[in-house]
Amino acid sequence: MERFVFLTFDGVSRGAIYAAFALALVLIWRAARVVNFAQGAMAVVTAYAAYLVSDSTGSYLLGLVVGLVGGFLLGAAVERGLMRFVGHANPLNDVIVALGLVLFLTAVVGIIWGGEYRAANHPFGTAAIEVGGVPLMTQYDLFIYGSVATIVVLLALLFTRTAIGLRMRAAAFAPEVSRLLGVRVGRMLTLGWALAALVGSLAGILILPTELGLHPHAMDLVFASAFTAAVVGGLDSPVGAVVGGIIVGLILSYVSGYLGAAVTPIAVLVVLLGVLLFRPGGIFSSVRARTV
Amino acid sequence: MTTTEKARETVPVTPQRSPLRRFVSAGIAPALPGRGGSTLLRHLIWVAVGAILVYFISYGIEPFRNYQLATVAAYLCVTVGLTMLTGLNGQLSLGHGAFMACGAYTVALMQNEFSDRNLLGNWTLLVSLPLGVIVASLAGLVIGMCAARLRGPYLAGVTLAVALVVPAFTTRFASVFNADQGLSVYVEPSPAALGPYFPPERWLAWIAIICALVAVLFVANLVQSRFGRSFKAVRDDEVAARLCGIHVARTQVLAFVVSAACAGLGGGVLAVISQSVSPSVFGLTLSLNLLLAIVLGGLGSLFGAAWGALLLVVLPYLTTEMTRSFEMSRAMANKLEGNLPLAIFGLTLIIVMLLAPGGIQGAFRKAGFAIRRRLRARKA
Amino acid sequence: ACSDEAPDEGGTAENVPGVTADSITFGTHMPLTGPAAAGYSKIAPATKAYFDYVNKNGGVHGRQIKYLIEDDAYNPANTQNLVRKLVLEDKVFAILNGLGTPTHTGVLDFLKQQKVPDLFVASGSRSWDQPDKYPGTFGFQPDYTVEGKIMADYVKQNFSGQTVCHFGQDDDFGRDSLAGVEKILTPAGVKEKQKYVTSNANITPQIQAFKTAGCQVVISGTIPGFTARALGTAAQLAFKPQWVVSSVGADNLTLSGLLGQNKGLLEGLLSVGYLPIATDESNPWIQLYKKVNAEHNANAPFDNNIVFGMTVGYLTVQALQKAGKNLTRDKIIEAIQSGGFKNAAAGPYRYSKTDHSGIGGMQMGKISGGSQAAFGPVLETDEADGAVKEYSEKATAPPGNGIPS
Amino acid sequence: MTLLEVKDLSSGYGAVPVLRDVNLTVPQGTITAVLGANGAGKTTLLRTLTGLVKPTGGSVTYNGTDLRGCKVEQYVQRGIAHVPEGRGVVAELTVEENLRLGGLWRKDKADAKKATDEVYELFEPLARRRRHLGHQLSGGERQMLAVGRALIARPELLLLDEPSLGLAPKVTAQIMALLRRLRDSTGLTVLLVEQNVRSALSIADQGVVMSLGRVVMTTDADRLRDDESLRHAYLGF
Amino acid sequence: MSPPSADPPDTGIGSTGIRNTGASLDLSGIGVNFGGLVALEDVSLAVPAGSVVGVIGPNGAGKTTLFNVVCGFVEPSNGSITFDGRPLRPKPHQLARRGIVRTLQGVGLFRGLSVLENVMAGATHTSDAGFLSALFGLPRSDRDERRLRAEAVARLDELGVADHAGAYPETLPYAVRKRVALARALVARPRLLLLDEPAGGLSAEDIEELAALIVGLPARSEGACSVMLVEHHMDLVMQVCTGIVVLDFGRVIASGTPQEIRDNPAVAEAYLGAEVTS
Ligand SMILES: Nc1ncnc2c1ncn2[C@@H]1O[C@H](COP(=O)(O)OP(=O)(O)OP(=O)(O)O)[C@@H](O)[C@H]1O
Ligand SMILES: Nc1ncnc2c1ncn2[C@@H]1O[C@H](COP(=O)(O)OP(=O)(O)OP(=O)(O)O)[C@@H](O)[C@H]1O
Ligand SMILES: [Mg+2]
Ligand SMILES: [Mg+2]
Repeated sequence: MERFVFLTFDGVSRGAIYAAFALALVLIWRAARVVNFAQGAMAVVTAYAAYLVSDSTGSYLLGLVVGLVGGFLLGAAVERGLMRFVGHANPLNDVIVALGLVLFLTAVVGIIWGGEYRAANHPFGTAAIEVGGVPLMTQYDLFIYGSVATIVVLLALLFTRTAIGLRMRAAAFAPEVSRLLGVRVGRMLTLGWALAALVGSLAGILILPTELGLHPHAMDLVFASAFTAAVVGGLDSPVGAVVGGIIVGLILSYVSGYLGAAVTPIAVLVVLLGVLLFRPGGIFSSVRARTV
Repeated sequence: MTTTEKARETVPVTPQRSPLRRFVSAGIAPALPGRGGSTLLRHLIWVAVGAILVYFISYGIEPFRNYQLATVAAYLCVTVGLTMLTGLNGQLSLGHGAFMACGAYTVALMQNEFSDRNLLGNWTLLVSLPLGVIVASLAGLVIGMCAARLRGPYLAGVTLAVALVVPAFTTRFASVFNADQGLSVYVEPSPAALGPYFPPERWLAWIAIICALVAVLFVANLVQSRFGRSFKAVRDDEVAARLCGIHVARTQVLAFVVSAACAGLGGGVLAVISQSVSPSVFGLTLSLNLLLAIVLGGLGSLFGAAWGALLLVVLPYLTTEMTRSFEMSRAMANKLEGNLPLAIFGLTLIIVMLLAPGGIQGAFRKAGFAIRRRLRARKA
Repeated sequence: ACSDEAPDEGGTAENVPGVTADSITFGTHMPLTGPAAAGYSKIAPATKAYFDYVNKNGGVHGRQIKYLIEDDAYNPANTQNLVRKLVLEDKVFAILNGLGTPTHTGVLDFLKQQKVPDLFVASGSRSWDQPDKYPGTFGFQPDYTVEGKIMADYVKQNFSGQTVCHFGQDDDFGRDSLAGVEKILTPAGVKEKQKYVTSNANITPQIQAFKTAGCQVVISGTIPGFTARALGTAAQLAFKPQWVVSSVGADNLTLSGLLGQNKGLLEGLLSVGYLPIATDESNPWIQLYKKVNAEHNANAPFDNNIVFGMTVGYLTVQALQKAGKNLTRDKIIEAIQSGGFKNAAAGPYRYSKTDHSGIGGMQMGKISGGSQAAFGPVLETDEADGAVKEYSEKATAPPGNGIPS
Repeated sequence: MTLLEVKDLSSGYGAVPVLRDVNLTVPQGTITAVLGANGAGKTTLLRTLTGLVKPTGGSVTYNGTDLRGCKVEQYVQRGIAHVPEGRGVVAELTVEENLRLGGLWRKDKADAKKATDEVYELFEPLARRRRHLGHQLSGGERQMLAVGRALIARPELLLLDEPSLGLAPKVTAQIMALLRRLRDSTGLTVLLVEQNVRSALSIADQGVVMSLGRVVMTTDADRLRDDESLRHAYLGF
Repeated sequence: MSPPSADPPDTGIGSTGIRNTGASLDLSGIGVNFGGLVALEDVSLAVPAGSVVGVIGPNGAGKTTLFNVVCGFVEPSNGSITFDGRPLRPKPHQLARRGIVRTLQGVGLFRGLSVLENVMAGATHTSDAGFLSALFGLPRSDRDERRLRAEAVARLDELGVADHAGAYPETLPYAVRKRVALARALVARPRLLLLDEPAGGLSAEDIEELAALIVGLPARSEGACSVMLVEHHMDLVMQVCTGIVVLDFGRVIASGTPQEIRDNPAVAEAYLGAEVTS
């Protein structure tokens, strides 16, 4: 029982992190209808920027700010400089260009900063908060929960309450019609990418201290888990991303706690199939589209 | 009622020939892009030409080139199936490496079993490879049945998870698959009739190419049949396809199984030519590379699949060779080694996609159109 | 190459692939990129730097050593392709120090079939020591079982009565390490055994299991990233066992880099090693290597990987010297099998006709006051049931010019 | 006064030319019906006017200013609303959001709100389905939504591409009546592409007939409506 | 080129014996809900063999939904369907086999298939060569394909669009696309044809030709069929239908001959509005 409680809390902590990253994927999906396979590599780039700043100034906060601003700019740059020019002969072209970008960014990061792992530090206490002898979470976990909750609320507000959110969604679904209605589609796409990269950057900075460390491939596996989380929750739903993230976190924790770490990918596949067979658009998918 | 009657009177209705003449040019239907003759025969001729060509090529090149040729052929088995699945049927798969693994491990286990029982000879491949195809097809059937319900990124998510499962399986059942380290595969040397100094690479290339040609032949037949049409119909408009009497889910599963079978064959061939299998060969990187290959080659086209398979082998080779030729300082070299080819590889992908969104085959086709138009203009 | 005539192989020195009157070409496969590249990517350049140093001083038997480094990104598919390229296209004399168990396993059969010497494989798997099956393949570092036995023996001597547990990677590394530990402590003597996979950085469940089991000593067959995570996670859970870590995952420099502000956690960590520690300025080998590193390796940050790479280079030159002027593939294998190499390695090289495993001896080390140092005797054992015993021969110093003769 | 002046306008898709030297003058406060067989280029004309298809030659002058170089998203600010062919409804947004989208750019929020209410009043099926997603609507309901959304912009010039497509006769009549009313009360100018020639001509001031990408006739709508031989010659009935 | 009068080879369809009349369809008590929204309520109607029945009604009245029920895209909450005297539990992909074919509101062509292939796809259910013969490219499969091709060309020719056989739908004018869609429906040799707004977007001239075609459908010598027609174009409906059913808010508010419907004040009020009265 004690182990179960422990694993549950551990899973939720991990899940919150996947959720943060999944939120970035959801954001870009809603804003541009693409799954950004380069999200991880982009987050690595900004994480290096944040790392260098906080390492040289000693200020975590400053590094965080630089990472977020850097993410915003990088996202905008990628959209303006690259994604905009991708032909839409088939929807896979986006994916391929994103994969090309992953290779390119990782290589460039490797050239500039080398392949070594770097420690990702943070100013929060690491000792676990124990309840009844069971260590449940650390201060850092609380920081993550807070950040993720903030992003979810802000995103939900952005999409449902603000004019910008409406414009972004319309631009993603029906660019031509949106333009006729005065929506600056190009700008919305850029904004969508920039915001998504910002969230991705935040997620990256949050994740790093819980991973092995910062290196060019630090986000590869995180991307896979976060993508799974987003798919389980439903790519259209910020809340879905959080729920999906926590589900994935819990599976990983329970399975590696009870059955061994090696079988976690099998468990993830089984859960993914289980969820999607019943809800092919993820748990929080909206109404099935009327097709006739 | 009167209106209807009147209409019937005023407009004479001939059953075979309606009054819609406005669009008909003098009652003569135009020359249609159609083919008579036997599909099998036509494709067999192509295959035979290919086989003869490759036969001579294999004699003209060094052993390492033969090995590269064999690798291209192994990838070709997979890319023809994948381009059919993704290009023609619209199902994205990030997990075809896993189906290759099914084929490869089956072949490995079978070959080793044969050699353990002292059943030697090249004929064993005729058992192992088809068995690999069957196992991969069964795996494809299971995943395909789930995939048939999913679309777009959701399908991508599931197939991504499939790609990641391979190492987990080999570790979980380490006694059979020997975990990360993998298995070595017993392959008979070339038949004695070919002489004692016949390069093994050439022999392996032959095996690989025969398999690839078989895969291409089958897929080409299928694409030209009503199944190929159904694949595309389902991709374009599911509702309309169902109204045409096409069972959408069944069609999708079929496409998935066929492409998984191709992947199984490719995996088996890869196991044979490299004489070893291990899980990390068939990881996500391979699956993504296959996707890159079919898109860069030209999605949905069998020639595109061939280009893609070629690129998979040649592009990394070329980028590395290219960077070798740069003169640079030791410090620079330490930093750039390995990374520079990757950066170039990534850039190449991006540039090709920007300049030729239809892939290589698409670019050729476009160029072909342009040339034909120019020729016609000159004639006129 | 259009006909299938017998290739003129073997016999005369002029026709040995990769060997000319004034050069010898080796090839290797290493992860220079990809997730596994961290650390390892520095090994081959260090070896090459040492070769350059030797070349500058006249080479071996008048031959310059060329070293072709191929990046396989730790992907066996790449390895298979690149090793064939090295052998068939670049016609290297031998494959040297190919890195990684899964990667290198895939090319064993090919190298055997091509009769290419496969020297000093950079991995602690026991697969390299099969002279009957793979006569041309030689290991280099102590295998993981030997390492496990030596660690367990130390624990048995010094922490008797305490609860001992084992943490290992879920592959041959962790498995062989555990096997070694269990040979000394018996399976029942290891209370909790946990495994991790590199694809999942969250090892909290495993560490909590150790804590729940009341482990006092944890023997670790982990790579550096997971050693660091284990320490960090344990600290979070207020779990403070004695860690005893395999040489693969115990480099102080790497670990403190990974732990950053938490590097204090490394205090008291026990490790085991077979080469001088990079920070040991007093060691003459380190002095030599630092000099070579400065002159020929663009003064790359000096760490244990560079020590590893240079030692491989040194050993190779020793073997070449021994093989004599008329170098052939058979001769180098003979030369290595004749054994008797002594260099920076703490323990003996076990090479003989029947034994192709590498270094057989190791020394315990400890991190204290932020620096890592070896202590105690050099211990040696075999991968079977042999006892762990002291190795008494004294360490050698490098010759003055830094080149074996 | 001339609101829209099209001179020698040409355009096409890729290398395929569609519009050839189209000339057209639309006076302010009138309804111009653009008629012609399928494939004559009517849709292409409207799409070229609002920049969705790049013109290959000619000029478009609106209110005295040259529209060349004007971005698609700026047209609506200038008072030009285009209801595209094929019900330009954002299927993934609700009815309400679709309508909101139509008025987002407007400064006068109160009026945008008022215009929205008017649309609900006019098309009461929409009022019943405010929270339904676009794709749940029936074909005709989508058409209503597209037309209604354009009206929220309170445009000066309205480009309608087959608004009657899929609409019940009663609704078509309503829309036509509305266009007439708006023309008379607010001076709205309409360029109306219609296959439903009869209802288009019933409200149009000017008739333009296109064929094979060219304007083959421009005349008073009354003439087209009343002169059977003319109608036969150009419109085939 | 073969003259279009050449009879296409017999496909064995309609070999049930009924050849020259088309089939009958009976709906009774159909109800459909979407969440809270009642789309159809207690709708009963009959399409007798050899008839052309029009379904009209205001937008959103449930006409397309009614088609969806017959095609199995929407599960009715109550009611039953009888086709040719036998109960029908429709599954979309089995309909063509049973002789029910439908066109879609809009066009619904496959953009990646040429016009000819589009039409050939319409007769998918008539091919009997199996997967293996396709895989091996056996003559059996080739024969099948040749037959389909000939039939598709004949249908395209019948509709006057054979010129465009090699083109892709997107480059064609709307009217041509609609004809191709019709050809695709006809090639399946329906015994009941469901047409959803076939005249939408067509010019007056095209509509006249369409009317002639529809009127002739129940009496075609090969593949005669009954027709159920949803259309807003009243001229067409009045001209071709033998009977008309009017839906409003998901209920049948009137049914009868065209003349009766024209004279029905409730219909005029709910649907026709001013146009007809003027
Ligand atoms: N995207 C496109 N690519 C290529 N050709 C096109 C494209 N869209 C239209 N065309 C061609 O341009 C011509 C004019 O088409 P357009 O849609 O403007 O006609 P229209 O008068 O609006 O016809 P309709 O009444 O059918 O709407 C047609 O011949 C059509 O085939
Ligand atoms: N899948 C669905 N989900 C929710 N509502 C639906 C769905 N399908 C149809 N409806 C609603 O049911 C009603 C009937 O729709 P239907 O498409 O049958 O109308 P219709 O009679 O064909 O109208 P039109 O003439 O405009 O095409 C509409 O109000 C529509 O919004
Ligand atoms: Mg049009
Ligand atoms: Mg409808």
